[in-house]
Order: sequence, then structure tokens, then C-alpha cells
Amino acid sequence: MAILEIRDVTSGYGEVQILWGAGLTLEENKLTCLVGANGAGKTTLLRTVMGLLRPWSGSILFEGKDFSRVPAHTKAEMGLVLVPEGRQLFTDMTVVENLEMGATNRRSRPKFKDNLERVFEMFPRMKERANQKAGTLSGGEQQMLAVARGIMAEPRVLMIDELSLGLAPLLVLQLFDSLKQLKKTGITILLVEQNVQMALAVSDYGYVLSQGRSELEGPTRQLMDNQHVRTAYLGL
Amino acid sequence: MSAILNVEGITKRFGGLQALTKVTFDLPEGQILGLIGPNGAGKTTLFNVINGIYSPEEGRVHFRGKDITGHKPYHLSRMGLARTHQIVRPLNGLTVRENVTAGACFGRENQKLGRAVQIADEVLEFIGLAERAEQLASSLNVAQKKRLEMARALASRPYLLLLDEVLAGLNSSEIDGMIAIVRKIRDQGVTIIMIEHVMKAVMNISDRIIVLDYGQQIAEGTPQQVAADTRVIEAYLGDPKLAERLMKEE
Amino acid sequence: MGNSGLITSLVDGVLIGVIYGLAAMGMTLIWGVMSVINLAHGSVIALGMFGIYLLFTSLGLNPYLALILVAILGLLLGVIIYSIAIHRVVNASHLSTLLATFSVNMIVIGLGTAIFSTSPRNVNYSLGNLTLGPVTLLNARLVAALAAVLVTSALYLFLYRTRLGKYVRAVANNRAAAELMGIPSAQILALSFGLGTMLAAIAGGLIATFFPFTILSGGVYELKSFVIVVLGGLGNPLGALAGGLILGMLESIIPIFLPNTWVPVLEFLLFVLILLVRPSGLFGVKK
Amino acid sequence: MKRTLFALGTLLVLAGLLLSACTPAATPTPTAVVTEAPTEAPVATEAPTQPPPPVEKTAVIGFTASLTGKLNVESTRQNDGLKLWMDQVNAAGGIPLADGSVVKFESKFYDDESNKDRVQELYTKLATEDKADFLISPYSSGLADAAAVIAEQYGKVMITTGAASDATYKKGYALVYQSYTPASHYLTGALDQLASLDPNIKKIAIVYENEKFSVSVVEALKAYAEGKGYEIVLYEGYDTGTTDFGPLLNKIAEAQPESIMGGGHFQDGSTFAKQLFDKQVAVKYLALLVAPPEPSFAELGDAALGVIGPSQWEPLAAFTPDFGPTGVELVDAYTAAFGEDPSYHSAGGYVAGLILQKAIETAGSLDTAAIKAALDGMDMMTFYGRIKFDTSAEAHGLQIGHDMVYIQWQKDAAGALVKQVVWPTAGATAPALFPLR
Amino acid sequence: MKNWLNPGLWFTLLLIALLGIWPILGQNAAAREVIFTVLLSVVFASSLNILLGYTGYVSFGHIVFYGLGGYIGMFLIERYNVSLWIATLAGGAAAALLAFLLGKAILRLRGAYFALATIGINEAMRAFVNNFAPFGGPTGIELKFQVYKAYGGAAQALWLTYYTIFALAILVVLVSFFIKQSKFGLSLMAIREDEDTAEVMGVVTPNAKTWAYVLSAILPGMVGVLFFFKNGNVEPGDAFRLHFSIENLVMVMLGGQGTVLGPVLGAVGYQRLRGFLLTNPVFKNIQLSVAGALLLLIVLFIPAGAVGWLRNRLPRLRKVLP
Repeated sequence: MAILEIRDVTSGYGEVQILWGAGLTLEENKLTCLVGANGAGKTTLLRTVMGLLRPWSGSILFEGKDFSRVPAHTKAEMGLVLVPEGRQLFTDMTVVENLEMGATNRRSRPKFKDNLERVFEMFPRMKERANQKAGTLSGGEQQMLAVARGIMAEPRVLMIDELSLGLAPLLVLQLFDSLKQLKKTGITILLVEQNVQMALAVSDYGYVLSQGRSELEGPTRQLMDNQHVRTAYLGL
Repeated sequence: MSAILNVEGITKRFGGLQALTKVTFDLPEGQILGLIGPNGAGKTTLFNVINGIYSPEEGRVHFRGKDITGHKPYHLSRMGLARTHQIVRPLNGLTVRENVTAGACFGRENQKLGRAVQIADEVLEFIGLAERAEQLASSLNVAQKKRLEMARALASRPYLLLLDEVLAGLNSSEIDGMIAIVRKIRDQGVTIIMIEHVMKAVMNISDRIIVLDYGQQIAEGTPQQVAADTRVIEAYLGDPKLAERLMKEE
Repeated sequence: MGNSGLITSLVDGVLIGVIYGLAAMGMTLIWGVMSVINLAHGSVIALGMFGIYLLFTSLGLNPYLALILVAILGLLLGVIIYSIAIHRVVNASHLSTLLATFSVNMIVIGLGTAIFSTSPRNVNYSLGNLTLGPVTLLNARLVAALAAVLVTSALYLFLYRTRLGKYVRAVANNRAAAELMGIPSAQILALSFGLGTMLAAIAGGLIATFFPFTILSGGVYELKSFVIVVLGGLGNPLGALAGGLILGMLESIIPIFLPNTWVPVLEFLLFVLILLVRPSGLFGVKK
Repeated sequence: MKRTLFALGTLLVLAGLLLSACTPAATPTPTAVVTEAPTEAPVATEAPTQPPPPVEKTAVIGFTASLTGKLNVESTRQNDGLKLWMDQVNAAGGIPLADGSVVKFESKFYDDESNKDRVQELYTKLATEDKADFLISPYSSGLADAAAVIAEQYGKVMITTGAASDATYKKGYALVYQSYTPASHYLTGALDQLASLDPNIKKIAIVYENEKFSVSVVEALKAYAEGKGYEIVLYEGYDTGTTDFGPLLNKIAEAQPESIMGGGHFQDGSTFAKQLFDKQVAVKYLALLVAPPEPSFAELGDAALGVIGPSQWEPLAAFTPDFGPTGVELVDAYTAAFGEDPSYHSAGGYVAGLILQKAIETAGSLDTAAIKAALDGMDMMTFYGRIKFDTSAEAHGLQIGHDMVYIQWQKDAAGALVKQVVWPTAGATAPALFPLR
Repeated sequence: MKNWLNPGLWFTLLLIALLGIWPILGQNAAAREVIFTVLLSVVFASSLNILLGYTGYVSFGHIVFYGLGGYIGMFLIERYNVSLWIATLAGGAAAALLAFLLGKAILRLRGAYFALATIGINEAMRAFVNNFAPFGGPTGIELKFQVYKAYGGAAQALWLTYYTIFALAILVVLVSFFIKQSKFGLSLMAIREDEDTAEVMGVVTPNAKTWAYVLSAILPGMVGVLFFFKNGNVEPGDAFRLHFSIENLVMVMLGGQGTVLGPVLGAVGYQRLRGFLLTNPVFKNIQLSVAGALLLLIVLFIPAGAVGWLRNRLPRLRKVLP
């Protein structure tokens, strides 16, 4: 069943249009990835879905109901969670406090203890650093924390923007590994990623966004063999 | 053909983060050098070291034969080094013409105001913003702002122009327009280094390409050579071996 | 000066220092959360003094009991000031927020002068003295210093141990991310401003228990707060306590070596020097 | 072209608006005309003979008052004193002049915000636009100084009150007359008293507000004390607005003076006295400027006990006036009008009016030269004490007739704090409480 | 050359000329005093605008230049019997020197840190002068009444200071206008918009900022001498009153920062408004609060000031109103 459906959305900043008709469908309990070149509009799409930007046209359906005009904090309350690009951690607060800040909505608060254990299990590093300030973590640890903080919110849909940005290969592998585990726990995930290979490797279904439009979609194995994906990205 | 820029063993750290490691290259005059690599690879940091915003922990930068390591950005501008920013930084409260005039005023030729205005108008004509000269820079759209940044850099009549993702966020016709402009600039004898993610463009336009990954130069050569390099493909598309491992575990 | 003089001076410095610190704490809290320098700070301190005075003289309330009421009123006042005068410009330039708070200051001082005049008031409530060796202390000051430490601890517990307090820190640290987490940042900003003015009002109330004051008395503490806030690190409420202590000690020790009137010269030179050399404060992380 | 014309048009409209807004003549500036119901208080002059009704003139008295800012309290009292005088004169039918007409008074005043920025602007407005016939000074020496330049320049007689600093009268003014005892005499009497109380006391600490008036007081005091062989064990200033005297008190305790003199204005003086008491600094004699004579000084409770202060005037001081009301009459009238006891600032305001009244009566006209002559020749006894001005070229207008009285807070039989005049002995209402502690 | 034809410049000059000539025509002393106060603020606010409006640095303690200039001038007049003209120039020079030295140090700070530092400098200076015996300490410096004799008596001296400040007001508009139209002005505005970018573009930012600071300090230093000469005395509290500094910021903001006309309009508007409130029987008891409330409304709803608001509303005025 589709939990989130984006239909033909246009949006942008001020007068500048970035999205020219993007659409995608998230199946429940699946990991869907969205790839595309820099400036293709991936982040803009996430921000529009999250409600940080208003869609100019088109619709966004959550469990079949249109919620394109619902404000961001209500969406957060409903279980739509965004792990933003650049992590956006609370650098002056400890790891645990960051996790606590993730669990601010009503559904997640009672489960804080359980979720904390779950997250520590998934990222043992976080447990080691529980009382360290987030700003003192390494880049990879920070990214882990950002994802972990997202999980703490009991998300129905977890959207992750640029999971592997600027991280060393081994860390990237670890993170993607965690993502696979996470999928098993039954969270619906939308992953936005520049690292096309890796993204496709872990996902069930993929979309390619190009210049604000959905250009291509399909099961990831299919996309991986698609020559167009390679050309669209590397320009060979 | 002499080298206009020599970069020797540049190393830059931020706290514990190694942003650049022993980056070394020479840039012959009149060429376009493409600088590519994943986000966070250190490309913009390299620009910042070259134009004096950061000083490197190790290594030297020579520009037109002079050691410019650690020089202030405004000195370098006077010496003929101009750049654009990845995230456009127009002087929002000033008009388009004033923005470009400022470029001409304080750049290499250090023009008087009257002459600078003339240069600004010429450059705006060249870059296709003449109609908007009177508008406030803040009222431009992203594509126009990118052009404005280019115009401002050009008006300083640089020897070397550093372009940081001037194509990002443009649609394909805008990209084509911008590529044409970059070519024209090169044809006027300006040496260019461009950071770019739009591969189609960078592969087409560059004489040479350097690939950075985790602050290290992992490849250097013609577009064809670089595109065939397995390390580049790994760095860019992601490591197929790692991807395979991920898939196997299922 | 002999040893006993030095000890007396130090004790005095510590006692007044924590009060200074408390007075500055609200200012630095507000700066830390929303990057606003509150020029109405001094007038709120003065309102705190008058709050105690009125409750004590007209209702006969015990000043320390009245302090609780003053704190609550201070919180409310802050929330109101924020909603009317600050919220619209909280993201604007520093000049806008400086002038907005400055106009609030003008309004409060103008009305305060019209109502209370600038004639000095005194809360005539004595707790007696305490003599320990060479040191004679006024109990009211001892109690005030203790109260200041208590309030500071309460603030610490609030910021670091309660969910709401953590929201305040989260909004201070990264407002965009806080919003993304579903933290209602506008309300948190209003609350933070309220807390800032509450702290100022409490400090004023405590000062009123041992110093005479007028509606203009807050200005002195506002200027001192600037110095303290910079000493302790802008935006660091606990640093303010340390900054206050340093200032209190300086004020009591410098006069041993120099005429008393040189104290402000040295104080403000130190202030500028720290801004130049360590803008993050003596205890801040050097950037 | 069209655009430019449009723009120019807009500018001109703007200019018009702005200029019309700037013309003071266009803005109605009603002034504060004092037209209160006449008070029942005794009247200073005889009512003029009944018919025919004399021609009535109105003389305007102009001044600024500190409605806001740090000098608000003292200035308001001064203002009230002057207002009382004016109400009484007007109620009594005014002052008869030589030409058979009578003159009544109205006042015009503006807020000077306790600072100097606008004093000259406002006094010039008073002197020219508002056609003030006489000027009264603002409260405080600093402001009076700025106003004096204007008074002198426009040939207006200015009676200063609340402006004790000697310096103003040594600048060469011809029309400025001082009703206060000059600053240099504020504390010298205290030293005389101390000498009579205990000739063995030699160690004095002088601590003072580091500000014009207080400094001129203590400089004179210091010279006087040193001349008499006293040892000044501490001579130190503190900043205006000081609230914590701890460090200074420690220094005093260290210096072990037998007597402390100095102070500044009300707030710092009362704070100092309170903290000195709280710290239990042992001292035999304590005399402070300005604060002790204020009735609200009693709010300090035990800290006020025994503190001595110089006062320009005290209700208790029983002078026998040859002009104007007696002290008792003034106190009654003032209390009836304002619901509080007059302080010496109030008396200062009243006496400024009284000086003017006497000068007009003597001159029989409103002519400046005649009034100047009357003032120069004036030597009268009022409820406030003797009034006489220096007429030398070096210090013209300086008050030389009036002396300070010294009050001390003592406890009456019921244990309540009351002010007693303790010096000079001739006017004393009680012996001094000595030593203090 | 065509700069000279700018209608906005002529409008501003005309405005000041009309204001300034009015008391002279009627030899109206009350008007003269009113306009003196206004012109003083015109000079101060326009000077401040060079730093605040053009360069984007908020100087809260700008009064330090006024106070120091005033003190130096009064010191020379009182001690060495120097003429008012030389004293005025010396006051300006002292302010410029202080700005130059300070500029090297504190212009490194940005935003609120700079604003705080300027407050600290002013307070330190005030406290220092209060202790500085050659300047009379807390008593300050007093002039004898005879000083004015050299200028034809007090009345004449007051007119002279008035003519001088009138000339300075014209000068400040010209300076402000030609800075704005110059290459130097362009460098300042580039710094205001984005200091890092300006640096990359080749603006030698440390020098440009320092000169802007110096230029904005000279005239306040000079008017300080005029004001205190007129008053006949100077005391630390009056010379370094932070409140006055802030009032001038308000004027710049009211009229429109970064414009030539703005500070002039702001100074005239603010001073007349305050003058009106101070002398108005309804408002005079709560004039401070009324002024505060009006200021708040303007800060909240017309943050660009009068001229900025006009320019935003009618873009075609942009060319005409510098």
C-alpha cells in the first residue's frame, strides 16, 4: 500500500521554480531512493513534502489523504520525519539530548526508553558517546546521530537527505548497512543520495530526478543496469 | 605556454578534518581546468586556499610566478585573480550595474569610477544582463544571479577566473548559454578553473580535469582519461565493490 | 591594606558578584537563544526592584515571598514584550532588535518616572548582621547571594534536566533543526525572553532588599551586565555567574590599589580587550 | 523626463510638509499656565487699595524643570516651592508698581530631562518666543550654568536656585543671582561644629561623589580642614550612581577616621549612610551632603540616626523675617498645597520668587536695570535666612548673606526619628548627639 | 559632473538651507536655538550614517568622538586661549585620530560585537576623563563669560557658532553625497552588503572601514566643540552620554540608513518630534514613553526609514533620492 504519494508537484524559492512536475510513490515498509544530479531538485522535493516549502501545484497524499497544506510541525506529529542535509544537529547538546530532541512528538515520547535502546543497539558508537557533545563527534558519527535522531521520532516515513555526504567509504558502508537493518524493522524510508551505486544497492525501488522532473523509475536492479542512469550522472 | 598557476603540495586541516592533502598541479595559461569530485571532497576549500581566504598548513601557491601563499583576497584580486561562489553572493542592496562596477573598480585594473561604469555596461551586455542593469541584485532569479557573479568577476579583467559551480541549478538551455559564455571568456585569453557537477558540460569544455576525493587528487588528465579511470567511477558513482557487499548480505 | 581588609573585600566581592552575575544572566540567556542584545534589561531590573517595594510597602508582603510573585510577573512581562516588540524583528538586523528593545526601555522608563518619580526608595526590612572575625556581613546580602546561587542552580536544572529547558537549548543551538523536530520555536523564543526578563526582575528584587534604588537604577546593572556577559561568554548563562564573580572581585580589589573611580576605566578597558582577544568569553571555546 | 518631473514633484511636496512641520509658529505650543485656585495662605503683600481697579500686567517667569531624569525629585520640590509663591502673590492681587499698575505672574516651563542638551534651546525659547520677563534656573549647577549664558545674553535677570557651585558666579555674569549658599560653605560649618564638640578629633575621611557640585564642596572643605590642622586620612571620590560602597567602606575602615564628611546627592548619600551602618564602621561624626535634610532620609531607620547634614533651610530654623512669610506659615501653606513637608529645595524655589518679588517692589517697575539695582542693593531677612549678593566684579551675584544650618536625625521621646537643628548653636533646637557610634 | 545635477542632492541642500536661513532672516534667537539643535543632529546623524548606513557597522558609542572633540576644543580655548576656529578643527582632528587608532583594533569585530565594543570604549573614556585632572576631572572645563568678548559678546558668539554649524551641515551633506557617489563609497557599500565578498572582489576592507570610521568621527568631534563652547562648560556626563548616541542612531534609522537625505530627514523629524512632545502639555509628563512607542512602531513597521520606504514604494525615486 502506498503510504505517501507525490503527484506532479511544482515548487521553488521566491520566483525561482525548481520543481517542474515531480512525482513519486512510497510503498509501506519499503526503502525507496531518489537519485539525481546536484541541483536536480531532490532537496527541494523533500522540503516541499515536509511542508517547509509550499507546493505551487500538484498534491501530496499521506495514507490517501491530501496533506499538502499541512504545516511542518503537524506533519512531524503525524510521523513524517526528515533527516536533513548537513545533519543539522544540536552541536552544543549531548548525543542523548539530541536523541531526546528527536522524540518530541506525542507518539514517540512514551517510547523514548525503548527507542533509545534500539538506537544504541543499531549504533553502538552512539552509546559510547552518549554524553559527549554532538559537535565533537566525527563526521560519520554525526551522520549516524542524525539518522538515529530521526528514528527516535517513531517515524511512519523517514526521509533522509544525502546520507553519505562527505563520509569515508567504510563509514558509508556502515551507514547503509544500518539502513538495511532499519528497513527490516518496518519503517518506510525515502533516501536521497548522490552515491547512486550504493543507494540503488540497498533500495527496493528508485526514482531518478532530473531538472525538477521525475525522469525515470523502477525496481533498483533494473535501474542499476540502465545505461541512461550512468550517462545522466557521469556524462559519458 | 607558461603556467599561470602552480599549486605545490597544499595541505589544509580544519580541526581534525583533513580537507586537502598535498594537492599539486600546474595550470598553463589559457586553459580550462575542470575540478570535480564528490561533495565534501575539498574543491571549494582548494579555491579558498588559492584566493587567500584560507592559508594552507603546508605547500605554496604561485600565481604568475609570484608566491601568493597567505596573501589576502583583496591583494589577489588586484593581481588578477577573480572568483564566483558556489552559493551566489550578490551585493543584494546594490543594483546590478553597481555590483559589476564594483568588480571593475577593485579588480586588476583598479579603474576609476567613470571608466568602471563603462566596463560594467560592456560586461553586462556581453553576459546578457544589460536590460536589468538598474534592478536591485536581490530581485534577480538564480540563473541571473549566477550570471551577475560571472559579470562581476569578469569586470575585474582577471588573468585567472575561479568558477564554483556556475551551472548548478540552471536548466538545460541556461546551461548551454552559460557554457557558451565560459568558452567566450576563455577565448579572450582568461585562464579558468571550474568546479562543476554537470558532467556533460565539464567533460565538453575542459582541457584538463582534476578529480578530488577526500582532499586527495585521485586522478588528473584529459576528460577521456578521467572518465575511464576506475577510481573516479568509484568515487563518483560509489564503490561497486561495497555496493556488491551490501547486496550480498541480503 | 592588611589581611583582614583584603578578606573583607574579597567576601564583599563574592557576595555582590553573584548578584551581578544573576543580573547579567537574563541578558546572556536572551542573547544565546535569539542573538538579541536586550537594552530594556536595565529597566526590567528596576521594575523588579519596584515590584518588591510595592508588594512590601503596600501589601506588607515579606520581600522574599514577594520575590516569587515578582518572578512570575517578570516572566509574563517578558513574554508580552517579546510578542509585541521583538517577534517581528527577531530575524532582522542587530540594529532593528537593538532599537526595538531600546524603545521598550524608553517606554518603561518614561512611564516609571511618571508614576514613581525618580525619588529613591528603600525596602526597610532588616535581617540583621553577621560578624565573623574581621568580616561584618549584612544578612540580607548573604541571603540574596544564596538566592542568586539557588536561582542559578534552578536555571541550570531547568536547562539541562527538563524537556522544556532542553527545547530552549535546542532552539538556541539550531532553530531550523528544532523546527524540523516539531519544537514550536516561536513559543520557545517567547518563553526564553520571558525567562531572561524573569531573571532580571529577580536580580532587581534581590538588590532592592539591601540597596536603595530609583526607577533609573537598572542602568548601572545593565552596563555591568554587558561586561559580565562578555567576560562569561555571550550566550552562556552559567558563564555569567563566573563573570559576575570576577567583576565583583575586581570591584572590591582594584580600590585597594587605586582610587575607587578608576574601577570603571579598568572594567571597560578589560571588556573591550576581551571582546578583541577572546570574543567567546574567558570560558568559551576559542574559535 | 516625465519620471524625473514626477520625482521632483514628490520631493517638493515632501519639502513642503517637512517645513510646515518645522515651523514652531505653526505648531500650537500651549504652555503650562499656572492658574490654580488661590490658597488660603498668608499673603506677602498688602492688597492694593480698592477702587479704581488698577491696570493689571502679567509678568512671565520662565524656567525648565526636570520632569524626567535623575534630578526629577529635587527639581519637582523646587518647582512646587516656586509655584506656591506665585499662587500666593497672584491670589493677593499681585505686586503694585510705581505707575499704579499691578503685576501678576504666570510661569512657563519645559522638561529639561535632567540633561544639558536642550537647556539652551529651551531658555532661548523662554527668553524670546515666550517673552519671559524673568528666569529661574533649572535645578543643579551644571544645567544652571548653561542657562546662565542665555539669560545673560538676552538681558534677563535670572535667580538661580538649587545651583550652589561657586564657579557659575565667577564667570563674569551681571544678571545672575544666587539664592543658595555657595557650595564652598556647605561643609565648613560641620568642621566648626566638630571642633566645638571634641577638639581632640583630628582624623577625617572625606569621601564624595565624583561630580561637579560635590567636588567643589569637598575641595573647599579640604582646604579649610587642612588650614585648621586636621589630618585627612582618606580623600576619595566615588562615581555617580554607585550603589555598592563595599570597597570604599573597607578602605575607610582601614584608614580608621574619627569623622567622615562628604557625600553627594540623595541616592548615593542615603545608600552610603545605610551601608556604613550595616557594616558597623565605627565613626564619631558623620556629615553628608544633600541626603540627610530630605524627609525621606528617615526611611533608613536606625542607619539615619545621628547623621548630620547641611541644609539651606529647615522648617525649625526660627528666623524673624522682615519680608515674606515666617517659616511656620510657609510650612503650613506648603503642606496644605502639596500634602508633604517642604524640603530645602522647596524653600529654595519659594525664596527665588520672594527675591524677585522684593526686587520688583523696590524697583517699582519691571525694568531690568532697575531690578538689577534693587538686587545689588538687597539685604533682607526672610524665613529662609539672610539674603545678600556679592556685587564685586569677580563674583557678582554670589550669595553672601545666607548661611547653612546643620541638622541631625535624632530620636524623640516616642522613639521616632526627627530632624533637629544642631548647628549653629544660636539656631539649634537640640544638642548634638555625639559621638555617633 | 552629472553628479552635480542630482535633484536629491539639491533637495537635501535646499532643505538644510531653508531650515538654516529661517532664523537668520528674522534674527530670531529662539528659532536659532531650535535649528541649532536640529543641525547638530543633522551633522551627527549624517556622519554616523557613513559608518552605519554605508558601511553597515553599528556604532553605539559614537558619542565618544563628540565628547573627546568637545573636550580637546574646550581645553585649548580655556587653557591656551585658542580661537574657536582652531579649537573646532582640533576637536575634529582629535576625533579623527582616535577613530583611526580605534578602527585598527575594533573594526575587526562584526555585528553586535562591534556595537558592544563601541559602548565599552565610550564608557571607558567617560570614566577616564572623570579621573583626568588636566580636563578638570568631574568638574570639567568652564569658560569665563569674557571668552565671548573676542567674538563680539555672547549674543554674537552664539550666532557665530550657529553659522558654523550651518556650514558644517551643508558640508556634511556634500561629503555624504560625494562619498556615496564615489569609488570609496562603492567599496563601503560592498562591505555593508557582504564583507567577505567585498574582500574577494578586491576591496581592501581594513583600510576602507578605517577611513569610513575616521570620516564619520571628524564632524561629530567638531560639533562637540561648538556645542560646549556655546554652553560655556563641559562635564564628562554630558560629553559622553550614551543615550545621545543612541538617539542619533534612531534618527538615521528613522530617515533611512544608507541614504543622503535619510539622516537629515530623520534628524529634523526626530528633534522636532521630541521638541513638540517636550513642550506639549498633554505629553510632556510621558513624553519619553510616547517617543518610545512611536519609535517602536517605526522599527517594527517601517524598518527602512522614511526615505527607504519611499524608495521601495516608488522605485523611480531611487535614482533621484541618493
